[in-house]
Amino acid sequence: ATEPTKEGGKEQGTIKIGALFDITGATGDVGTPYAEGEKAYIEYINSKGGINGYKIELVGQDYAYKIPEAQKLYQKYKSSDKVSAILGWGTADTEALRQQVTADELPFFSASYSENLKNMKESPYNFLTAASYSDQARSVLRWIKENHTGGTPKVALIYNDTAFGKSPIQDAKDFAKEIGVEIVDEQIVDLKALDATSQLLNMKKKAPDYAIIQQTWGATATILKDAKKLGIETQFIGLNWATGEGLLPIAGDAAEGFIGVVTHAFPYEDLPGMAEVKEYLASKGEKLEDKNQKFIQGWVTAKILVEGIKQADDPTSGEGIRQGLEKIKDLDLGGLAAPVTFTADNHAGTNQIRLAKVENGQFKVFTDYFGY
Amino acid sequence: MRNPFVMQCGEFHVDYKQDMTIWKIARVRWRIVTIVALFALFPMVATDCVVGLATLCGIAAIGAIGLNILTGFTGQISIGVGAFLGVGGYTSAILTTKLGISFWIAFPLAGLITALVGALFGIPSLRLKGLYLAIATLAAQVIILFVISRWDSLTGGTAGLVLSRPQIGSFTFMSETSYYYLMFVVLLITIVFSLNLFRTRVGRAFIAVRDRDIAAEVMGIDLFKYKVLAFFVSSFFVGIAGALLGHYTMIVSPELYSISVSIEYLAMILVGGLGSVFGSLYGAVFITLMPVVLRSVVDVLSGTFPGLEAVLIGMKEVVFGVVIILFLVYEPDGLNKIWSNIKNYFRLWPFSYTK
Amino acid sequence: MAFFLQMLVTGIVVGSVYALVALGFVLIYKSSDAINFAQGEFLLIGTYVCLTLVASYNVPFIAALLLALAFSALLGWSVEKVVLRPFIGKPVISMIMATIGLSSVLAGIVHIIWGHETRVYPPVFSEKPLQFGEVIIAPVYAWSFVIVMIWLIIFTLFFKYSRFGIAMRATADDQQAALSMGISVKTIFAIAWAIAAIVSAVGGVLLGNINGVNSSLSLIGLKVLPVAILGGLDSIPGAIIGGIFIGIIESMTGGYLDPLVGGGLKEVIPFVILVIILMVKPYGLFGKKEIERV
Amino acid sequence: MLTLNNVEVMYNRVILVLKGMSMVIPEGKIVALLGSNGAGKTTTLKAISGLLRSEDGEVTDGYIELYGERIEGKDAEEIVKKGIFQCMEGRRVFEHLTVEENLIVGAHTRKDRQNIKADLQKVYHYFPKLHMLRHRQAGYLSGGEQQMLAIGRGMMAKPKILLLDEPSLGIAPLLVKEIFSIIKRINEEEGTTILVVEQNANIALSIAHYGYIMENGRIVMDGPVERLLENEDVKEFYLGISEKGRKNYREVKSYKRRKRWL
Amino acid sequence: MGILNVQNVSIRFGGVLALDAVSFEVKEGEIFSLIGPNGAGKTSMLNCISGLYKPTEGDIFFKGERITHVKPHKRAALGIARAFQNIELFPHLSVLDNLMLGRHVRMKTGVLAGGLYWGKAQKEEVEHRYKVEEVIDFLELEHVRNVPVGTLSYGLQKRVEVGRALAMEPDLLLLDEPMAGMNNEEKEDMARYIIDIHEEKKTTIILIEHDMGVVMDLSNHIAVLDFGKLIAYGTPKEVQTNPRVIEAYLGEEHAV
Ligand SMILES: Nc1ncnc2c1ncn2[C@@H]1O[C@H](COP(=O)(O)OP(=O)(O)OP(=O)(O)O)[C@@H](O)[C@H]1O
Ligand SMILES: Nc1ncnc2c1ncn2[C@@H]1O[C@H](COP(=O)(O)OP(=O)(O)OP(=O)(O)O)[C@@H](O)[C@H]1O
Ligand SMILES: [Mg+2]
Ligand SMILES: [Mg+2]
Repeated sequence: ATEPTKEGGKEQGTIKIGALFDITGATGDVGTPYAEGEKAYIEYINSKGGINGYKIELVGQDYAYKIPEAQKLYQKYKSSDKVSAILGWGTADTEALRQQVTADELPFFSASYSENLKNMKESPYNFLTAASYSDQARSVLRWIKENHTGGTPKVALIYNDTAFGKSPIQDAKDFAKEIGVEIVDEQIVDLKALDATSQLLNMKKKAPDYAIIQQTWGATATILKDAKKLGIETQFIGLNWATGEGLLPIAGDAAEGFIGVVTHAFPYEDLPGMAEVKEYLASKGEKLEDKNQKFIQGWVTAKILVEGIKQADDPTSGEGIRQGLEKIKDLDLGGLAAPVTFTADNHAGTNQIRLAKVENGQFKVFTDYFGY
Repeated sequence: MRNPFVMQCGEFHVDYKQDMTIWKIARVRWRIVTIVALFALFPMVATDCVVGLATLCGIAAIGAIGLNILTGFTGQISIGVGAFLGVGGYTSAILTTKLGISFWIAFPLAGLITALVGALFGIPSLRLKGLYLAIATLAAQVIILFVISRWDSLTGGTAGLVLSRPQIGSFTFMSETSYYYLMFVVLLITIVFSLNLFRTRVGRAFIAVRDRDIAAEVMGIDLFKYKVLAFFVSSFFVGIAGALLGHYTMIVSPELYSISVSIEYLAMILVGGLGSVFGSLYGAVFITLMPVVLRSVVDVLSGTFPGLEAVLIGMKEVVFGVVIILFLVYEPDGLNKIWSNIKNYFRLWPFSYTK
Repeated sequence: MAFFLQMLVTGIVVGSVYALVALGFVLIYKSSDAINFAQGEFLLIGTYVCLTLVASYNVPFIAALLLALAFSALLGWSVEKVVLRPFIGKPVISMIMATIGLSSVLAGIVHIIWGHETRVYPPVFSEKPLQFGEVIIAPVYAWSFVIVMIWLIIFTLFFKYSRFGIAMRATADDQQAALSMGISVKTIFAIAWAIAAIVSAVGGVLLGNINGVNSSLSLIGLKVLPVAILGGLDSIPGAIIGGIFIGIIESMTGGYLDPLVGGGLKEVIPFVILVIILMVKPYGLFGKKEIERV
Repeated sequence: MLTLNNVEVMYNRVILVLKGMSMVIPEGKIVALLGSNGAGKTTTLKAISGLLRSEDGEVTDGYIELYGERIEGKDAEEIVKKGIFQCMEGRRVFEHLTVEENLIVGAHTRKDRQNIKADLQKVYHYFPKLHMLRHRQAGYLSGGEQQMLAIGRGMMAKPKILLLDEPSLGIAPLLVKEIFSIIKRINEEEGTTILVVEQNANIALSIAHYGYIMENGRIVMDGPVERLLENEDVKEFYLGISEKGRKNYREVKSYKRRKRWL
Repeated sequence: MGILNVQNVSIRFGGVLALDAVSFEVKEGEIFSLIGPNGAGKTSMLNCISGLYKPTEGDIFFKGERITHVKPHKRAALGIARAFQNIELFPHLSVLDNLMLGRHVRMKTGVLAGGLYWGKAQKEEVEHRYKVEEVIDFLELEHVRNVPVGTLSYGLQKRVEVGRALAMEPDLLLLDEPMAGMNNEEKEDMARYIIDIHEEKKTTIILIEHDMGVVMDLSNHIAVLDFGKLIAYGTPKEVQTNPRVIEAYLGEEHAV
C-alpha cells in the first residue's frame, strides 16, 4: 500500500514487496546468498532514487523451508504489511501459496522453476524468471542430440523423490522421444543420500552416454564421487540447482568434466550486467569475488520484478504490477540471465540456458544462451 | 445472602449426577461460558492476520488433542502424526476434488479414514511399547508418505493436490473470519467430546492401559482392543485437523507432512501437558505462536541493528529452545500444570500448604 | 556375483556409518532411558570444530580431531550440567522434550557461528578407492568400519566390567535407587553425555568427509534412530549390528528392488523390515526386555 | 551420633508430612521406628538419606546432624559417602543387572576396592541363596530373594548407619526371623548402627535396643525396648496382644479402641 | 467339583521350574490360602489363574469350564478378580476412578456414547457410581475418594487395591499378600474386611499371606507350595502339624 506524501511531486510513496527466505532451513546454503541478492538489488534501486518516484521496501523473513511458516508469513505480508508482490523460494511453498496469491491477486516470483507454474489457468499470478526445469532438461537433450557422435544417444535421469526432483522428468521423457534420444534408465537418489553405489551400478548396466541430474549440491556430489569410485564413464549433466560453486569443494576431483546448466551468471564472468552489481558492492565495501551465482540469481529475480513495477500503470496494487510485468519484452539483463519476456498468456520468461563445464576446479561457460 | 465476592468453598451436591459434571461449581461454569463467548467474539476486533494465526492455532489444537489421546492418555508415543494429518488432508482433497463430494461429507469421512489407517498402524502395539512403538509410528510416517508421493493417479504425487474452501449454498468460507468460526465449532466439539470421553468408561480404560497395563488387563480391559481403539480415536481427530488444515491452506503435498511436523505436535503436547485436554490447547497455541513472536522480535531488532541479522536469526532458534527447556525445568508437567498451580495458589491463599 | 558382493560390502560400510551415529543414542539411553534428539547437533558441532581447526588454523588433522573430541566431551558434559541436570528424577518424557529444545538451541548456535554454507574438509582420507577383487570401497567408509569395531570392543568391556559402566546401567534402571547407593547420578549423566558427544563427533567427522558439512548434516540423527531401535536401544552390539543390517538392506533394496519399481524403496523398505522384526522381537535384536512381574 | 531435631518435611511445596519430628540414634545400637501407614516413617528415612529431593520433597524446618555436622539438604551421594545407607522400601533392586552386579553397585562409593571381593563372599555367606542366584537378572527374583539382595547391597556399602525400610515386607516367617537375626549379627559383628522401620513390631522390638513410635508426622512415644513392651497400647495396637493373649482374627471386634496417645 | 480346579499345572522360566505339576481344588464359598516360602511359586500360581502366565503344562477349570487358554480380560468377565502383591493401582487416577475401573467389565458405554455423554452413558455412569460408593463405604475410603491414589500411604493403597477387585463383584477373589506392610491394627481391619466380604457377598477367596496368624484364623483350607511343588493340603490344623510344612516354611514357632 502507499501513502502519497507529496501531491503531484516526485515522491509517490512506498511499494512493499514480501519475501520468503530460507536462511536456517534445509536449503539455507543456497537460500542465504539468494536472499542477499534480492535484498541487495532492492537497496541498490532505492539508492538510485527508487522507481518512478516510489521507494521499494522489501519485507522478508526466514521461513526455514517450512510450509506452515511460509503460510503464516504470507498471511502477515498480505494483511499487516499489505504487500503488492511476493518473492518466494521453494517448490513446495510456491505450490502451497499458489491459490492464495491468485485469490489475493499478488504476483509471485519463486526460485523454483516448476513447469506446472506455466499453466496460466491454475497459476495466473506466478511468474517464471528463468527456464523451467523441464525447459532446462529439454535444452540439455537438444544439446546432446546435436553434439553426440555415433548413433542414438542414451541418457539416464537421476532425481529425487520430491516435487522438485520429479518436476522435469515426464517432460524430459516426452521430449526425448520426440527428438530421438533414448532414455535408458531412471534412478532415484535421496537428497540426503550418503551413498549412491547401488543406483549407479544399476545405471551402469544400461551404459548411458549421459546422465541428467536434478538434485542439489550434496546429492550431486555423492553421485559424482561414487561414479568416480566405480569408474563410470557416463557424462553427467546437472540442472541449475545441481550446478554452482558450492558443488566443487564437496565433489573435489570427481567434479572435473561435469557439465552444468547455467541459468544465471557466475560472478567471475565478465558481462555488461555485472557493472551494476559491482557498483552496489563497492558502495558497501564488498567484493564481487565473495559472492556466488545464487547471489546473482537473487539480484536478477528482484530486478525483473522491479522492471514490472516500472512498467506498471498502477504499481501500488498486485494486479497493476502483474499488468506491468506482462508488458516486459526481451528484457536485457546484461548477460546475467537470458532475456525475459512476459505476456498476458505466457508467464514463462524464457526457455534459454547456457552450459558450463568444470575444468580445473571452476565452471567454464562454453555455450551462449540457447533454447530447444 | 451469599457474599458475592467469595468462591463457593465446598461442593454441595445431593446426587451423583451432579457430582459427576465436568465443572462442578456454578461460578466456574459461568467463567467457562464467558471465555467461550470471548473467543467467539474475538474475530470481530482482531485483524485478519491475527485471526488467521488463531485459526492455525485452533487447528493445531485439534490435532494436538488427538495426539494427546494416544500419547498422553494412553501412553503410546507416536511420531507419525504428520503423516496422519496428511491422510486426513488427502482424503478430503481426493473426495472433494476428484470425486466431487461435498466438503461436509468428505470432512467427517476424512476423520474416519484416518482413524482406520491409524488403527491399522496401531496393530504393532500388540507387541510393542514405548520408544519401540514410537519407531513403528515413525515407520507409518515414512510408509504413508511414500505411498502418497507414489500413487500419482490418486494423490497427484509429489506435486500434491489443490483444494478449495468449503461452501454452504453460495457462501464460501474464504475469509479468515469465516474459517475461524468453522475451526472454532470443530474445536469446541473436540474439546467437549474428549473431556467427556475421559470421565467415562473408555477414557478411563485408556488411562489404565497407560498407567499399568497388566493390572488393566486383569480388570477386564482388552489391551489390544483399547490400544488400537486409542489409535483409532486419536487418528480421527488428527485426520479432522488434517482436513481442516488442507482446506485452509488449499493445498496438500507430501512435503507438508514431514517428520518435523510430527515432532512439532509432540512438542505441543509435551509443553502443554501430557494427558490434559486443555494442555494440548495451550501447547498448540504456544508452539504455533512462539516462532511468530520470535520472528517479529527479530524483525524489530534487525531494524535497529542491521548488521546482526544473521546472529538474530540464529538467536531465534536458541531462544525457542531455551524457552522450551525453561518451561520443562520449571514445570515438567506442562503449561496446564502451571495454570493449575496458579489456581491452587490462589485457592489456598493466604495459606501456603494443605494438611 | 560381483554386483551382489559390491552391494553387500557397500551396505556394510555405509551401515557402519549409521552404527557410529546410533551409538550416541545408545549411550545416552543406557544411562538415562531417554532419547537424545540433539544427537545430530552434537555431531554437527564436533565436525565443525574439527573442520575449523583444520581449515582455518591449519592444525594437522589428527591433532584437530583430538581437540575436537576434547571439546565435544566438554560440550556434552556442560550441556548435561546446564540443561539436563534439573531433569534428574523427572519423567523421561520431559527429558526427551528437553533434548528437542536443546537441539534447537545448538542449531541456533551453529547458525550464528558457522552460518549456512556447506564446508568441506581438505582431503584427509585418500581419495583413491580401495579395491578388493571386484569390490570397491571408498577409504572413508573403510575407516568408519574400523572405528566402529574399536568402539564396540571398548564399550562392551566398559559396561560389563567397569565401576562406572555398571553404575550407568543401574542408573538407567532406577535413578532413585541409584542415588541411594551413593551413585552420583549427576556424574553418571555427565559422563554419559560426554562420551556420547565424543562418539557423535567422530561420526560427524567421517560424515563430513563424505558429503561436506552443513547444518542439514544434523538430520542424520533422525535417520539413524531406527538403527538404534532395531539393535535394541540399550545395546552396543545392537547398534552396530542394527546399523550394518539396515545398511545392507538399504543397499540390497537399492540394488535389486528399486530397478523394478522405479526407485525410492531404498528409504522405505528398512522401515517395513524394522517393524516386522520388532513384531517378532519387541525389544529389538538385543535390547533389554522390560521386566514385568506382578 | 545421628540426631533429628524438629524436622519438618513438605512435598511439592504444599503437603506437610513431618511436623516437628525429633529422634536420636545412638552409635552402635539398633533403633526401631514403628508407626501406622502414612505416619511418615519412610519420609523420615528419606529426609536422613537425602532422597527427598528426587521426589520434590524438602526439609523446611529443623535440622539433622551426623556427629554434629548438619546434613539435611545435602545430596544423597554425599550422605552415602558419610556412611549412611538406606535400603529403600519395596526393595528397588536394579532389575536388569545380575545379582552380583547389584551387589557391586552397592559398593559404589567405597574407597577400599580391593576388599570388595571379600565382602562379596561375606554377603554370600550370610545369604547362601544369593550365591546360587548370582548370575540371574535381579528383576526375576521372588520378593524374598529381592529383599535379601537389597540388604546384601546395604552390607556391601559398609555403612556406619544402615537405614532399613520394612525389611520383613512380604517375607515368609522363617526367613523374617533369619533376616532379623542377620541384621542383629551385622550390628554385633560389624558394629553397624541400624535404624529399622517395621510394621512387624514383634520382631523389630525383639532385636532393637531402643524404639520410637510415630503417628501423623510426630514421635508420640519412645523409650528403651523393655519399657515399650510394657505399654498397654503398644501391646494392643502393635503387638496384637490383649489381656487374653493373642487375639483370633476371626473375633476381631468391629469397633475400635482409641489409642491413648492420640 | 469346586469353583476352581487346578490340574497338574507346571510352568517353566528358562531353567527355573516355578510350578511343578500342582493340582488342587477350591470349593465354592471358601477362603482358601496358598502359603509357602519366598519364591515357592505362589504368585506364579495366581498369575496362571488370572491368565497372565500360560502354564507350560496342565489345565485350569473355572466353574467347570476350561480356561487355560482364555485371555486375562475374558477371565475378568467370567468373574475372577485380583489384588496384586506389589501395588498395581493406576497412580494418577483418583480412588473413585480406580474403583470405577473395577466396574469396567460390567459397563457398556463405548467411545461415541462416552464422548457425547448423553442419556444412557450418563445413566450408566451414575448407576455404577452407586455400586462403587458401596465399596468405598465398605472399606471406609470416603475421606480419600477424590485423591489420586499415587499419593496415598501404602496401607490405604492396599485397601484401594482390594476395593478395586471388589468393585468387580467377582465370584473368585484372588488376594496376593493383602496385609504385607501393615501394622497389627491395620491387619485386624483388613482381616475384618476379608471376613465381611466372604460372609456378605459369599465370594470365594484365594489368599496368599505370610502372616500365619491371619492364615490360620481365616482359612477353610490351605495349600502349601515349596520349590514349585505342592507339599501339603488340608485344614489349618492339618497343615500346621505337617512336619514337611514346619520344616520348609513355618518353623517351630508357628507349629502347634
Ligand atoms: N512423593 C510424595 N508426594 C506427596 N505426598 C507424599 C509423597 N510421599 C509420601 N507422601 C505422603 O506422606 C505421608 C507419609 O508417607 P510415608 O511414606 O512417609 O509413610 P510411612 O510411614 O512410610 O507409611 P507406610 O507404613 O505405609 O510405608 C503419606 O500421607 C503420603 O501420602
Ligand atoms: N516372569 C518370570 N520370569 C522368570 N522367572 C520367574 C518369572 N516369574 C517368576 N519367576 C521365578 O519363579 C519363582 C517363583 O516366583 P513367585 O513370584 O511365584 O514366588 P512367590 O511364591 O510368590 O514368592 P514371594 O512370597 O516371595 O512373593 C521365582 O524363583 C522367580 O524367580
Ligand atoms: Mg513407608
Ligand atoms: Mg509372590
